Formats: sequence, structure tokens, C-alpha cells
Amino acid sequence: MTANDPTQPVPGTYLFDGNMAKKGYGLNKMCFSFNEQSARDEFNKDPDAYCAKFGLTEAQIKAIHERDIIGLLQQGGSIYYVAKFAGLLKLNMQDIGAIQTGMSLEEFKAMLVKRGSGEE
Amino acid sequence: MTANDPTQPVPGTYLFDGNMAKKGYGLNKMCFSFNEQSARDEFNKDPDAYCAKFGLTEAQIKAIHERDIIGLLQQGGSIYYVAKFAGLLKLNMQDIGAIQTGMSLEEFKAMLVKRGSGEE
Amino acid sequence: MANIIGAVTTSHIPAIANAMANKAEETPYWKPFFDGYPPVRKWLNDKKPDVIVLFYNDHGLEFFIDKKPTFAIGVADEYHNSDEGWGIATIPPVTGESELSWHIANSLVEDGFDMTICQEMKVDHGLTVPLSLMWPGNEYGHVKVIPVCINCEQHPMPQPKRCYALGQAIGKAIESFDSDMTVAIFGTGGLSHQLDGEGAGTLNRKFDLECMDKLVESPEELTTYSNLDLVKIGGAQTVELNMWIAMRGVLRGKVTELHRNYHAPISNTGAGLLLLEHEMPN
Amino acid sequence: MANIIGAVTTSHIPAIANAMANKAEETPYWKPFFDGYPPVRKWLNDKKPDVIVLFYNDHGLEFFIDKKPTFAIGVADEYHNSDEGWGIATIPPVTGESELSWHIANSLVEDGFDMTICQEMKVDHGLTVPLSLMWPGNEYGHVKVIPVCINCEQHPMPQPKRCYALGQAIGKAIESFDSDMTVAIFGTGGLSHQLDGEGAGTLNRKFDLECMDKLVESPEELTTYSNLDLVKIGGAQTVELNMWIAMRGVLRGKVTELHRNYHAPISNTGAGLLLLEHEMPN
Ligand SMILES: [Fe+3]
Ligand SMILES: [Fe+3]
Repeated sequence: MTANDPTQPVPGTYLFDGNMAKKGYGLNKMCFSFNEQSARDEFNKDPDAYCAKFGLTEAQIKAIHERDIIGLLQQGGSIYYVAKFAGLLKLNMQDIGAIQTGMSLEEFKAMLVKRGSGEE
Repeated sequence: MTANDPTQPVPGTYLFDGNMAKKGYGLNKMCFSFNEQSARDEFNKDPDAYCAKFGLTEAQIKAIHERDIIGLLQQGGSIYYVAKFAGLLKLNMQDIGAIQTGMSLEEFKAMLVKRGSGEE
Repeated sequence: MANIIGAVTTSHIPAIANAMANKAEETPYWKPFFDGYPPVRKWLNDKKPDVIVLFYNDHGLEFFIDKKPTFAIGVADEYHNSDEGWGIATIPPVTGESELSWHIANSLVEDGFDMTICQEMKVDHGLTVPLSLMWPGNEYGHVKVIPVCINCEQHPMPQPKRCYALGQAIGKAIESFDSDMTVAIFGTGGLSHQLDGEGAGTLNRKFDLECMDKLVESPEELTTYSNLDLVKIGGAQTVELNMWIAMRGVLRGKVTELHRNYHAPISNTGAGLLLLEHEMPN
Repeated sequence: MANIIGAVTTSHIPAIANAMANKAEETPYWKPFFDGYPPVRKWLNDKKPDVIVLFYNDHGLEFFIDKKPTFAIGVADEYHNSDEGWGIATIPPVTGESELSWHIANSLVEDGFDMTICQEMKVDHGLTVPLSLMWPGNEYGHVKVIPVCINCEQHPMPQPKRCYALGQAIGKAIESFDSDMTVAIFGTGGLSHQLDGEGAGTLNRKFDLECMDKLVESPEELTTYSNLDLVKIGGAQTVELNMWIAMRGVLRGKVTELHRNYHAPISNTGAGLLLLEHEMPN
């Protein structure tokens, strides 16, 4: 765990509250649109044009480009909508768990097994 | 006042409750669409086709044809959406007050003045 | 803490917007109505509240009965009006106050009010007509507005006592906001009227005047009515009184009536105007 | 009066739908999870409840943060699932029970719950996965479902004590419905998990097992947690426990645990399964 955002009450957690909901409104709206295949296709064809349509900030566009999940959360992404972006990239919840924690997928899964069995 | 619907707790009033909201769903959805000029134009061009698009019942289509405001309410219309249909017909709230009470516009207005001054 | 400086109640019917658009304020029909407003406009211009918390009901512009909230609150920086289908002019954007809005929303949900929280919401004549009335020429851009929308369309509607409690909880929330901004409360709509059915044109002057008295002196008495009582006494849309009751819940301590007007009918309604201040208990 | 015959809690994660689609139930990874379900399926097939009141949260299919309700209830005759963007199969329409739904909605608003009432609402994996789990092959068409949707996405969220009170009010409403239909309650989601942030993968087996104990014996203890407590103890999405707490609020009198399973991890979550009956006090 690297980031300890002092504005966040729980380390490693980005509470999706009013501040975040406001900051991430356009980003989340874009990701919400990914419920539709036609929107996913349109994004895939020209990601920058699609981001512009929803008024994403530069920081948000950068995080989209870099598939930077933590960056998306920091820029106001809600995990439920960011997950739809991940889905578009064919990444599932465990894939993005690994990405966010900086582990390999196997390491991340092993950590979950440990915690699930009560070993950790 | 003619109708005394025994299912209604207040004579001359059609409480817009769950029963009505269910019965009038398609009708109200159509009238809600009249917020858009393009929808009003489409309705005006071919009312029957537009009603069909929203799955209106025969009784609802008949009331639309006949500009039968009471009929629309009895068929589940909510006054807020029915008012948008009235608006499309260039009728205002006092016009439809007169229609519903079976008065002339002048009679209806005179009744309001009497009531407003506390005479009645 | 933010400072609640007073409250206003007013009608919000579309016919008022048309009368203003047609410059009919001085006609015999409209003069007794518009003549009530200058003292309230003066108070607003003198006191210059930073924020208006405005209770209104949506009449089918933003919300449809596919998903109808009991209570909704806006948390945006801007709100837009839009074509409502009957030809009243669309007014310029309304400025929001997202920080205080979120503070109120947080406090309300914490206190057990199950708000629908709106970052994007079109506002209809229920909100826009009072702004146009208070700031003629639509000169309201400097005022920040927080819309609070109460279901007055589809039964089940929140009862008067619930709306009063909502107002009280909003008052508590505003008072706990760390800022020196000033806030005025608007209760809009009403009073007695009925638009639909053979009972269209129902209007109850005596009841309206009683309501205005009670609203100042003994608001708890109004909370003993049910919505069905209001329908029976004043007509189907008299439930819009709930917005006045919610407004009154925000005020505390001794309430003073600075100004009043009542004129009926305006279109189909009894139109009441009140300007209130309160003396916060220490 | 309609008869509440019991309750079920279950996970609702999309990975379960994928496991069923891929016929992976007997693989070492999934077997300890799916092995818990046959007794619950048998109970449902034996008891044949007419209606399921199902507490779930929408994960961004029907609701967006433009207008986010705290509590929403479906009152439709049918609900549709739809593409959620990550490729789980869309399931057939879900049958509703509009009459009881409206009865509950009326009763809730009367009791001061500020519901968003939905005649049209897409239902996501939070609702559909439990149905697919309980009736394999999606053979759930005969069961009428009443969706009750709790905000677990955006803070402010309703606190556990408010969700418990919602359940109690729904129980009262069901019991006052003039019908001999039988009703089962589903609480879905949870338990401990965190999907987002450097803290992704948080999971707390000890807490989950304690929750399951308390849910049966002493649910009031769970209502003393705040949502922030739940986030700290079990991870950001542990707030989904609120759906279990709401379910438990519906039950009355002595509650008996007929069956339990707990397995972790399934994907990122602690997956709990409970089958409960209650003995209504007279
Ligand atoms: Fe109104
Ligand atoms: Fe979930």
C-alpha cells in the first residue's frame, strides 16, 4: 500500500462521497455509458474523441490512457463505473485488484486465499 | 359535477395513486414526451401512430381523439402530464377546468372569482 | 455557522410567468397579485441572502413516474430550465451551491431522510417562477439556489408532518455549516386549488387564510392534516402546502410576519405571499 | 395477512454468474461455494413462496449519480436485466407483484420512509445472480419478485440502523396486506470486501462470521455500526451488509438458523449463505 491520502479517513481507500462524485461526474458518466455496446465500440474506435464528449479533465484522460485504476479513483471515479471501463478492457475485479495493489495476479489471489482462510 | 366514482374517496377527484399510475403508465409516458417540440410535432403529424408507440389502450386513444380530459383522468392520466397534452392543444388550465366541469370558460372563471372572494 | 435570515412563501404557477412575459402586471386581473411583491423584493435586495433553499415540486419536467422520488435535493453548481410543453419562456440557468448542498444531503441521510441526490436536474416552473417573481428581468444569477423537490404528484406523498420534519432537519444542517453565508428559505406553490376532475376549480379562501395564520403562529397544527384532508378541504393540488410547511420547519424561535398578501383567484389558485423572519433562540 | 415464511442471505457477485455459465460449479475453486446451496434450493422448492422481497444494490445499471436514490422500490409487473458492460449473460425477465409492491410503498411513505417508487427499473446482477443461484437454469419465472434497492455506492449512504428500520417497516407492511400469499425475504451482497484503492482485496473472515452470528441472534448489535465502521473493518464494499440488515429487520420473534455456509474468497469477497425462519409472536 503506497498512497495515504490525508483527506481520506481510511488508508488505501477512496470514499466515493460528494467531493468525489462532483470531481468525477463526467468520467463516471462516460463509464456509465459503457453499459451499451455501441458506446464501447465508439470509445474503442477513438478514445480521445469519446473522452472529450464527456468533458473529461486532462488528468482523467491521462489515467484512461494509462489504464491507471488508482489514478481514475483519485480523479473521482466510482469503482462501479470504473469497473465498466475495466470490463471494456477485458479486465475483471481480480485483475484490477492486482493492478491497484501493485501485485501480480497470482500474488493478489494468494493474498485473498490467505485472508479468506483466516490466516492473515 | 356528474361523476361520483365509488372507488374515489373524494367526489369529482381522481386521486393519482398506484392504481392510476399503473393504469395510465403508457398514456402519461406519451404526455411526458410532449416536453419536447419534436415529440409534439410527431404527435401532430400522426396522432394514432404516436399513441401506438406508447401502447395506449383503446379507451385512452378514444379520450385523446375526443380531447376528453375527464376520460383521460379516468384512464389513469396524471393531471401534470395531461396538462402537457392540453398545452399541445393550446388549452390552458382554465380552459380545461371549464371542459371538465361542463361550464363555459366565462362561467368557470366567474365561479373561481366567487370562490376567491369568499362569496361561495 | 451559516445564518438563516428569513423565509418567503409564494405561488409558482406558470400563468405568472406568462403575465410577466406579456407585461400584464398592471391589468385589473393581475394588479392585486403583483402589488404584493415589492416589499419582498426590497427585503431580498436589502438583505442579499447568499443562498436560497427552495422547496418546490416538479410537475413532470425532470421526474417521470418511472422513478418518482419522495424527496430530491440538488447538489449541482448549475441548474437548467427547459421546455415544459405549454409555451412558457425558458429562463436562464440557475446558479447552485454544491458545497452546502452536499453538506445538507449528508446531514439529512445521517438523520434518516432517504433523499434522492441529484447532480443533474432540470428545474421547472415550480422553482423558476418564484425566482422570476423576486428578481424581475431574471436578475437572479448572483443568488445561489439549492432545490429541494417534494413529490406532490403521485400518492403516496410525504405527509405534512414528514415535510415539517424535513424542514427542521435542513435547518439543523444549515446551522451546522461552517461558513458565514446567509440563507433564505422559499416555500412555493399552493394554496388551495384543484386542476383535475369534475372538482376542478375548487378553492377555499377561508382555509388559505387560516393556513397563513397557522403557518406563522402554530405550524404544528398544520402537521396534523393528512394529504387526504388537504385534498378534501382545498382541492386535489392543495398538497402543495407541504412546501410551505417544509419551509416553516426550517425556522426556529419566535417568527415575525413582516409582510403578507393574499389574492384569489390567480388562474385556478389561491395565491399567498408571506415574508417571515425568525429570532433564533440562543 | 400475507405470511412471511423465512429469509435467505447470499452473495450476488457477477463472478458467480460466470461460474454457472462456464459450468465451473464442481471445480476446486467454486465447489465449496456452490455446495452450500442445495439445502436452500430445497427449502424454496418445498415452501414455494409466492413472493420474494429482495434487498439489493444497483451497481450502475439502472441508477447513475445524476439522480441517486437512497431507497428505491419496484412496483412493476416485470423487470428486465440488461448488458452491464462486462459480459455476464443477460437473464430472462423477472416477474413482479405490483399490488403488494404498491401496498408496501404506501405503507413505507406513510411511515416516513422517503422511497423512490419505480414503475420501470432495470435490475442488475445484485438482483439477478441470487435468482439464478436459487433456481438454476433461470427457472424463477413463477416467483414474483419485489426489488428494494439500497444505495451502497455513493456516500452519504443510509446507515445500518436506518436499513434495519426499513426492514421492520416492510415487515409491518407485508403483514397488513390482505392476502394469504407467502413471502420470503432475500438479503444479498457482502460480506467483507474491497474492490477499489490500494486497499483492494481487504477481506475479514472473523468479522464475517461474527456478522452471521449476530444477524441471527442479536441484529441490534449490527445496527450500532456506522457505514464508516464497516469500511474500516471489512473494506469499502462491506456496506453491502446493509441489505442483510434490512432483511433481518423484516423478521420477528424467535429466529432459527436452518442452514449456513461461509466460504472465502470468492473472487474478492467473503461469501455467506444463511437460511432463516422465524416464529411470529402472537
Ligand atoms: Fe405547482
Ligand atoms: Fe454488490
